[in-house]
Amino acid sequence: MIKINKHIVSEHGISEDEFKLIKEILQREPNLLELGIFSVMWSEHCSYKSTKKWLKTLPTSGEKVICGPGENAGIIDIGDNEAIVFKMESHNHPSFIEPYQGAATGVGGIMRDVFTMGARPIANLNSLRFGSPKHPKTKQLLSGVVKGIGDYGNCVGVPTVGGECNFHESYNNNILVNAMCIGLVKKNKIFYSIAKGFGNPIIYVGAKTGRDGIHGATMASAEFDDHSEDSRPQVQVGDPFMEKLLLESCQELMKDDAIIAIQDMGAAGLTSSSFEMASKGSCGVKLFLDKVPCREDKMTPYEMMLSETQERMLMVIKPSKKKSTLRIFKKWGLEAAEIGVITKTGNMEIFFNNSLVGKLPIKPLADSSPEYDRPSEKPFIKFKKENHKNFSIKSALIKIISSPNHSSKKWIYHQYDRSVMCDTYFSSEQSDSAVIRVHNSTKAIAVTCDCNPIYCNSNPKLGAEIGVAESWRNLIASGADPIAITDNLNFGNPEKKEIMYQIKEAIKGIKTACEALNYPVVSGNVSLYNETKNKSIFPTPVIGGVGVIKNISRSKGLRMNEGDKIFIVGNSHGHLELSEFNRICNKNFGSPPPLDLKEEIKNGNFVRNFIKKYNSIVTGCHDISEGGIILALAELAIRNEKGLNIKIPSNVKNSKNWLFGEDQSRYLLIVNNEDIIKKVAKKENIKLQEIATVSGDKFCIIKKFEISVKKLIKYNNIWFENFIEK
Amino acid sequence: MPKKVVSIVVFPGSNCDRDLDIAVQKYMDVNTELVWHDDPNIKNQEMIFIPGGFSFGDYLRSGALATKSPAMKEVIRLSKKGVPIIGICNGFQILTECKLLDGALIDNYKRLFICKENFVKIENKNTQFTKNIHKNVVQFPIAHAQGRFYTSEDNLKRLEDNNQIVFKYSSRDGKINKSENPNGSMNNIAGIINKNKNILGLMPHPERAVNFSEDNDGISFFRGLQNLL
Amino acid sequence: MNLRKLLKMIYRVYINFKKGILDPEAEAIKRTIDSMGYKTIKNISKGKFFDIEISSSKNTLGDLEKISSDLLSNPIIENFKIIKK
Amino acid sequence: MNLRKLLKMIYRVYINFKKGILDPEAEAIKRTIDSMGYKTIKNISKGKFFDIEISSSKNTLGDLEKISSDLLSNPIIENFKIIKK
Ligand SMILES: Nc1ncnc2c1ncn2[C@@H]1O[C@H](COP(=O)(O)OP(=O)(O)O)[C@@H](O)[C@H]1O
Ligand SMILES: [Mg+2]
Repeated sequence: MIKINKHIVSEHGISEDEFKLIKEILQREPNLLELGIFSVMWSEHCSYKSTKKWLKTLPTSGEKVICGPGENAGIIDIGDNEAIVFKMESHNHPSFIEPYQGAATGVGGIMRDVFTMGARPIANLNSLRFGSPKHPKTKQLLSGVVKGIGDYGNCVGVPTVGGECNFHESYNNNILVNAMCIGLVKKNKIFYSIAKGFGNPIIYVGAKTGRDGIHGATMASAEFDDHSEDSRPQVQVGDPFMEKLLLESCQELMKDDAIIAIQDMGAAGLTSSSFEMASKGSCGVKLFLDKVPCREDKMTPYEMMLSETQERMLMVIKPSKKKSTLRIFKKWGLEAAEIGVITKTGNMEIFFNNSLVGKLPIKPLADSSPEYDRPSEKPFIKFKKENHKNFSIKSALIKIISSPNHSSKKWIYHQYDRSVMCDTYFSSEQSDSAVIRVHNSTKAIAVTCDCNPIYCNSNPKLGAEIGVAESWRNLIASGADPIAITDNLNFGNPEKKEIMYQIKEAIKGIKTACEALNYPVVSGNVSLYNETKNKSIFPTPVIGGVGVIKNISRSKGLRMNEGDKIFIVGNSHGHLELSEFNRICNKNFGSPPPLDLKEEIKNGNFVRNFIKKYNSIVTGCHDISEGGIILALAELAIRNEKGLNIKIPSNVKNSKNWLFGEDQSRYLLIVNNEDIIKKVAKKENIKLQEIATVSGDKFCIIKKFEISVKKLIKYNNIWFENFIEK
Repeated sequence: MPKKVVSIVVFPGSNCDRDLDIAVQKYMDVNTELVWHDDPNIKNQEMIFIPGGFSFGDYLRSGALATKSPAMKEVIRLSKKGVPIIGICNGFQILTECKLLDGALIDNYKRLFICKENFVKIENKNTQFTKNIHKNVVQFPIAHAQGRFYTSEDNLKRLEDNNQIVFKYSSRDGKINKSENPNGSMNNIAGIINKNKNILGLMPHPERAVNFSEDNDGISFFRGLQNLL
Repeated sequence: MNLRKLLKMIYRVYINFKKGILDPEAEAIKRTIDSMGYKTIKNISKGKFFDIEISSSKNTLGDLEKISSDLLSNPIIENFKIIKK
Repeated sequence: MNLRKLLKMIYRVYINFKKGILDPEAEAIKRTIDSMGYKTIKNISKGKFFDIEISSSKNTLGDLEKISSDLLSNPIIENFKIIKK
């Protein structure tokens, strides 16, 4: 038996204080197995010890919320006995080490979180951040991650309908791969992870357990050091075929009322799934590890409890349904085993070779998991002095649309099956949010992922507020009523005061915006320690928003027809600080544009109601965000392969500021009747400006310049082609 | 009169079976029977579909492992009796792996999965599967990683001489050139038929082109199959 | 050494593309190698192999032949070769 | 035989999964072989190889090592082995 010493304790990422607490809980020294279990349960990844205190402040309830944070995923009500289950999760560290498998298993993990609750996944999204395109690793990471996401979702047969992909040097050694999944479930067929019923069997199903990712959960919470690239890390290989079998067999099993509780084995595998189920149901568990299906010889209890082999599920079922359950798994060719039983002791008792090898009290372990109020301090942001450049309007536009961040992402989304399941109405290149029909109905769901880390770096609170508002706006532009969000908080090391400041401020920002917009947080994920050699990523709180469209025929995309008029809804002040325009000019300082949430609501409700009431007048809608008015217009021209005659209003003093400014709360509405919109806007006291007419095949700013749309398209496609092919 | 019944063979990794089922029922005005891959009997032998997806994960080669399923053995037997059989995407791959159709479908030229809308020219309108489609060029999405049709030069010539090439990737107005070839297929081939003209395989997905608008081309594809029954 | 071990044998089945089939992967690798500046690499081709552990029977090789031609390789595009390890 | 031909050599680089790494493909193939009724096949594992034609230089092996570890294989999940053909 290995003697637990200081070294082993610290190897497990457990502090001295935490170790003391462990001894108090157990009233003795833990053995290695028990220590391992504590270490994963109390890791940042599983316990949220640095953020719990702040996450609790988020608004999580609302009229439409069926299940908020705390379960595998959040659930909202969309009427007609139907509900939407969704969550976002990060797989940042694994994807940096092995981009293909890391990203693939990230998609697999989030889909399991969703279908565990009884839902059928109907759409996947992803939010990706890579380092500078000049960084030697970027190309390979990009290719691997995109292929990994595509291959996994494509094989399972869930459409990958959208997301975002950006490049910035702060992610050079810490890329971000955040995957989001949306599922559809009948309201009376939702499954939870609350274990119940003494004597009920615990069933294991799915892939056999190997030595994959042991310490994966602790790895994800420890800062990278110089060696981690060569020291053989534990990467998991994903098996999307196995996932498909699990999905279909669970769906079949859920038709019956066999399942009492169900939970996927994600981070910290068997340990966290069994602990969470038992802790939620306030019961105890006996596990018989000899029964666990293993892929390899001589696996120890420590390895079995900590393995992160993918594509496994744990469930508590009714004893009377054991036979039929096993029959269903057999039909799908899956390995299933009864590995334990629910008890009333409140303890987790682990048996191996007929002896008790570990015994832990479940509630105390879960309840006394550490919660820190780490010190924070506003960072001082230094700006390098750089040579500013200047551009004409035309050359700035070309520069922006052919830059990595604003180039066409065709190369990416062509690798994603967007049309499987036949319910994708708009994938995210066709509309501000992806629109997915609720199968067999006229309803639809709109989904989007958003974050602007440049804004968040300068002002994390305002940046996060803008992220929430932008996702709200994207949903409205697609014709949806925004309902709720999931979030994925990606930050550096919380033990540093400046990072803790960013985290707290970003959460405050999310809280402020969500409260104002009546847009609760129903699920989420936190990824910390995204830093290498002391250099942290920009704060990146990604927001995944979900909205509902009552009638799919009223959803809007980036569409326009010859002769249509385009109007700007909202005030344009010409805020250029931190804008795309300033960034290409090498001006990287300043503050994000101010956000007035009252105005956000007012403009948003105007657009929302106008689309609903005057559906046939509105050809399309687009929000104005990065790159300002001009980029929003150029995107419309490129998307539709149609020309625009753009007239800058006569009272505009500085047309560069006006065209490229990134003021918030604005939309472009494309309409085929100008009188009605003018009348309604006037009545509702909404700022409305006519900006363009759809005409011909040139993108023309009157009295400034013109360029053929064909050329714009070429500029828009060129970067990815060159980057990948070379 | 009771509706006729069409069979759809389902593998554990099929994922276009539901979409196909819906399209077939709705536009062919028939009932369907989903045949599980390990069922050696196919009761309804009027017509058989092999759907798209990733049968058995598409491990080894797409469609290869599926050829050993009991249901496929039955499909092979029935094919000899002239039963009309259509394989879409993975279904096409399975049919070539079973040698019911010529050639092989290998990695796309750029070695990437590709999903996009595509135009497809109907090269042979004299087949029982295509004679009722009014248009010459249809729009069907594609979604595959192994869709590059390959066969020997001799075989290719035979296919052409026998009019066995049914679909080719084309431009909107039916031009067939390299720039419209999404995956590097020989001669832009998107779908072929066997010599006896009862087995059709195609990579594009007509069952995904039936939604949201009444003039989507998948609808006329499936409507056109009605007369086969 | 026990008897069971003796009876087990490992065969390796090599599979590669037939001549004349374009292998874009090998080509892409070749281009990358060129761009990395290795001047001595003249040509590169790709294949796969399976190591198959078989408990000997009368028809070991016959079975292997059949599995290789029937399942592991597709004769339209690939060749195979079985070698005892 | 001419001189140029003499100077060319072919090396084969074998690549396979490290021990303990899940190989879902090999498992799926094994299941199919089982279902086909071959009882003698006990185990199957998979790998790939590259045949590399190289015009000899001082550092042939060094170059090959580097290409194999940097490009052909993924050292996180795979091993490689170079053998002269
Ligand atoms: N940033 C956040 N905002 C809201 N809820 C969160 C956040 N992070 C985590 N949660 C919630 O905490 C719970 C545990 O999440 P997580 O550990 O990611 O689950 P999993 O076990 O699937 O990995 C989930 O219910 C999740 O929705
Ligand atoms: Mg979970």
